[in-house]
Amino acid sequence: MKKLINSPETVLADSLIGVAAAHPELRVDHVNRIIYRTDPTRAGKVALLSGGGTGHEPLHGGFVGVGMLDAACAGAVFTSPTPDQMLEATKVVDSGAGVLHIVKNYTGDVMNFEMGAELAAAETGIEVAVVVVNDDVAVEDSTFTAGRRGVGTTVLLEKIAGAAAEEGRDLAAVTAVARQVNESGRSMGVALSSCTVPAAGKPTFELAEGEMEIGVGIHGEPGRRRVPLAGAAEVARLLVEPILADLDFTGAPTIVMVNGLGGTPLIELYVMYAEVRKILEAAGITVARSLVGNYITALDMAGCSVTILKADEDLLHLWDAPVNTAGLRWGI
Amino acid sequence: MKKLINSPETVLADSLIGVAAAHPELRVDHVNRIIYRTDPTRAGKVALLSGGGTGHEPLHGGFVGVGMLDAACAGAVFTSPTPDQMLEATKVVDSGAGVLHIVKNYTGDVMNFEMGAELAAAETGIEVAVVVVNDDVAVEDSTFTAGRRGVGTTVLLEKIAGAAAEEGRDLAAVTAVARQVNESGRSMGVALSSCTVPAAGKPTFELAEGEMEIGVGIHGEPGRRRVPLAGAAEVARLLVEPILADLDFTGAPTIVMVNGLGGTPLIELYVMYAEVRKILEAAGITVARSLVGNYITALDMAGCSVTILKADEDLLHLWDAPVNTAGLRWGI
Amino acid sequence: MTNDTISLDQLTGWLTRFRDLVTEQVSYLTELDSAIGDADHGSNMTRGMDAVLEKIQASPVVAVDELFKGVGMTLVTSVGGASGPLYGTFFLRIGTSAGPVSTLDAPGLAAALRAGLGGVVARGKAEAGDKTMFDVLAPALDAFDADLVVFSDISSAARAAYSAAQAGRDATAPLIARKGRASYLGERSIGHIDPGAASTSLLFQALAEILDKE
Amino acid sequence: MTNDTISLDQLTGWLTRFRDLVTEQVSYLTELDSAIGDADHGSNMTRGMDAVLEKIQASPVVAVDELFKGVGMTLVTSVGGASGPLYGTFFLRIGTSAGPVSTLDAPGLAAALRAGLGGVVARGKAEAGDKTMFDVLAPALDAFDADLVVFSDISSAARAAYSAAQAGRDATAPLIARKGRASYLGERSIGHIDPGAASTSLLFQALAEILDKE
Ligand SMILES: Nc1ncnc2c1ncn2[C@@H]1O[C@H](COP(=O)(O)OP(=O)(O)O)[C@@H](O)[C@H]1O
Ligand SMILES: Nc1ncnc2c1ncn2[C@@H]1O[C@H](COP(=O)(O)OP(=O)(O)O)[C@@H](O)[C@H]1O
Ligand SMILES: [Mg+2]
Ligand SMILES: [Mg+2]
Ligand SMILES: [Mg+2]
Ligand SMILES: [Mg+2]
Repeated sequence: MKKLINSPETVLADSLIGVAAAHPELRVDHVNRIIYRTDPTRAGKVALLSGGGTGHEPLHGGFVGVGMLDAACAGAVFTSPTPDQMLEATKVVDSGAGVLHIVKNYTGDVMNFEMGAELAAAETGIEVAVVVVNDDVAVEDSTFTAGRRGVGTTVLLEKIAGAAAEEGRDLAAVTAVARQVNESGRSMGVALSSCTVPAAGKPTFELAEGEMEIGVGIHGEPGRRRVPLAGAAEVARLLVEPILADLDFTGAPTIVMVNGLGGTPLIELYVMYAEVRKILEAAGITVARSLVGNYITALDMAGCSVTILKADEDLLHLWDAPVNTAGLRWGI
Repeated sequence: MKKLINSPETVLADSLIGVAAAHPELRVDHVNRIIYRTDPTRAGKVALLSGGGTGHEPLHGGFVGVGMLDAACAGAVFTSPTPDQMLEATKVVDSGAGVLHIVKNYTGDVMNFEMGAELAAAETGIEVAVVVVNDDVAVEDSTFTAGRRGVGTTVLLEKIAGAAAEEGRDLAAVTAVARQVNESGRSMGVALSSCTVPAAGKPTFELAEGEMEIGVGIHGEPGRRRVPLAGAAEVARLLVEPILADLDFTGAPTIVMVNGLGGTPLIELYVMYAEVRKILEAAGITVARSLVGNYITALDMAGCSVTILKADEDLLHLWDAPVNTAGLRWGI
Repeated sequence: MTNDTISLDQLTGWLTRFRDLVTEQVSYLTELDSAIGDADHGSNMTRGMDAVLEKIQASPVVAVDELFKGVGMTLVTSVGGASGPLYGTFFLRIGTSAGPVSTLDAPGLAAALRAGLGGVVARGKAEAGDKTMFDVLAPALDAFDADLVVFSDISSAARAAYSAAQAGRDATAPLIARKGRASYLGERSIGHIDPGAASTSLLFQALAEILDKE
Repeated sequence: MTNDTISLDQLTGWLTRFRDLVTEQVSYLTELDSAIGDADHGSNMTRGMDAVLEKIQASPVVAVDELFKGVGMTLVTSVGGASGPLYGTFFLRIGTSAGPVSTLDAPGLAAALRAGLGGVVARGKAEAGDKTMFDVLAPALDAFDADLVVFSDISSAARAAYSAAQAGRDATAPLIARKGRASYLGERSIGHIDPGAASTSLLFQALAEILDKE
């Protein structure tokens, strides 16, 4: 394993020291491993809290700031944070207007956030709402499974719900916007390599030279199927077609993200974006906004994911609103 | 070789299609492979032109926009662009106030920009100034070599000189600021893996599991020496000490960048940043501004570089000025 | 020799032995999780059990409920992931069921373990055959109870539970996962032992070993 | 049979043969550039020579200067990197030196090649022993001139140049690079043949082969 770390045990603590040093506009609670905005939540503003395992950076810590999250709880690598972290963060960020928990749909994340909310309900009068993101079309959605994973749409949701909160919408309205984004967003990913969890010390799975995994998530887990490596045009087709089969994106403006999983150079993401756009154009889908880069990653995994969000005037307006975070910034 | 491309021959053209599709605020000349701001250079504003081989994204195309570059010429992967590209871009971006060429110090880049400037002089009356960036302390600076490479300082220089131009400073003043940045900035890099040039199809060099290359540049070229892999604290020492030995950074505010070379996750860059800060603190060096992320890369190379710039009030002021590009954006 | 009760010391010994076993098997657990999960089950369990042992050593307890509530809370607050809430709730419910006693008799232990299982089900909604730790916990407790009826020996019951646990663990291999991360794999989860099932089997190994010592 | 001149057709054949040789050797050239550079010399040379051949086929020329100016400009505008301006200037100067003729005699070719070398030096400032294409070009031209004095045969001179080119190429291996990208490696550049030296040696191989055909 080759990593720029001191040890697998200290990687999270060390990186939080780096985050605190690099970003004076953030405040890091090193004991509870929570990243906050330095300024407390404005009175009356709904607070947004998210969190998850480490290894997906910039998600979530990189999205704390004006126009997006109020705090992010960091778990161990690929392991959701714990309920006490969510409780502590909920107490700190609440300004009286309530807190929205943004949870990616993994059993661990869901249970830990659930327990955190239970503790908050027992200990405080804080109003907590929850949105569970489950946008990954690679996973069959069935009542007999843990359901779809939360992947790329999480980024768009945190941006858009963050803008709604910043505008002064109340908890019910912010939650409704968040749910709308989740219901209107779909993602699909591909890996050209696995990734190496520091504590595991070797890649989670092995991919031969001529192979790729279609339908991977963001934890280096194996995907739905292994297929021969193909050119960018064909890979784009394999990612976009299942998305379009799952939801009708015609007749509305869309927001499209081509997201790198960590080990893929930007130039390849732009090549993929070009191919995605060709397919969408042929399908008569209007792309109103684009995002190309590393936003929700899986450590050093090579590959990418495509997310398409069916938007409307309100979502576009919220998307365009100013945002000022380490990972996403415009208009401010 | 595993890459999300259609073919090594089309990677540059395809990625430019993606850039154009993703960024309506940019205009791409696909024939000459030049990325421009969509709006022409404001009358009286000095224009900034840079360019280089592809594979260092977001550099340079990702730094075209308000407060930074006016245009970037893209070469083949790791190959400088050609003089006709520089001539064309120079003609397009000049608004009458002259054009600053920002050139990284590689024989190819220097010669091609030189020929571009010669052509511009022969064909037009446009005033062209040149700054050659050579900040890599890994390379011995001697009159018997091609001199030091231009690496991380290029990013800071493009930002700062871009702000000076945006402020309305004239060509001499913008050039002076650019030279000041180059003279005050130093970088050093380390690789944990090589990278794969698409046309070559395999990694430029091989690194064994327990090894790293100290003193690499941004072209996947071998570095100064190969040493056993070490922890982040020790790697930071190996990068920062040669920089501090080369220039006295005490008594001035510094801007510090920890830059990923493409294949290294953000979390590791923050771990490295934490270690770099500890060393600088111990050395009595004041860090005024920080930048952590992938800004000047070497395709999928795993590793990072550290850049330290000795600033002053003026440089900090220019650093803080609004910038709005795909790769760097704040205040606007 | 037959045993009727398990003491606070033995219960602490159980947890210590479990810590040692997950530490010994850390790579194996992570390997299993690499195949159908995200390669962190080994480090999750060792991080949690190290924290548990640290806590036990730092603040000695006098009652069984105190012990297991502390263990449960420590796991909940130090592990995260799926296993943190599940193992955490398991031990919390054991504590609540056991009450402020200093030893548990065999039926008391059986009841406590079953309460723990109830907690796991309340949290995770797993059913038999979902390919989770449930598929070890449930048959192990059934075997414990059945053995107890026949032999009235807590050690013998624990050995029976461990046997059933191993069988339950191995029987997860052919299943299609329907809960947790492995469910994303659908049919590709077939042929792999569930990592949580494997760690839960170690829990019964630890119990059997500690009770056999006497 | 001795030859005195080289025709426009033969010069075109030279370029065609050079294109074929760099295409055949593309991996070898890139391999050399991987060791002490950035792994693009093979693709730089093939991209450039493919563009040259395309241009030649698209717009036939009637004079040697026209041919080589076109070749030089095509290389300058299609290659980039260090080799683009260097090979580009080399051919541009050959064109200027040759003038609007349709054949070159042996001294004319020698003078043109030497003008090309002058262009390379003007652009890149390389000196003997810097471990660049200069270390092939210079001895090859010296050998060409020397052979010509003795045998007055352009084919023989080209063969001599090619021999010297190969020797010059191999002699770059023990050198420490002082120009171009390889100079960043310092002592680590020792033991590797310079990629530009290798491609330049192919240029003389092409010339020798094309003149031998007659
Ligand atoms: N809903 C559930 N009910 C019971 N056990 C579960 C459930 N979901 C997951 N598990 C157990 O948790 C184990 C995974 O734990 P771990 O790897 O530590 O967490 P994560 O899956 O969050 O990475 C699985 O092997 C399975 O036994
Ligand atoms: N200053 C110079 N003078 C002469 N030849 C040079 C000089 N610098 C580099 N070269 C030649 O150029 C070759 C490298 O070409 P190439 O790999 O195509 O470009 P780059 O180095 O820009 O990647 C070297 O092997 C060397 O022969
Ligand atoms: Mg996990
Ligand atoms: Mg090159
Ligand atoms: Mg796991
Ligand atoms: Mg090269």
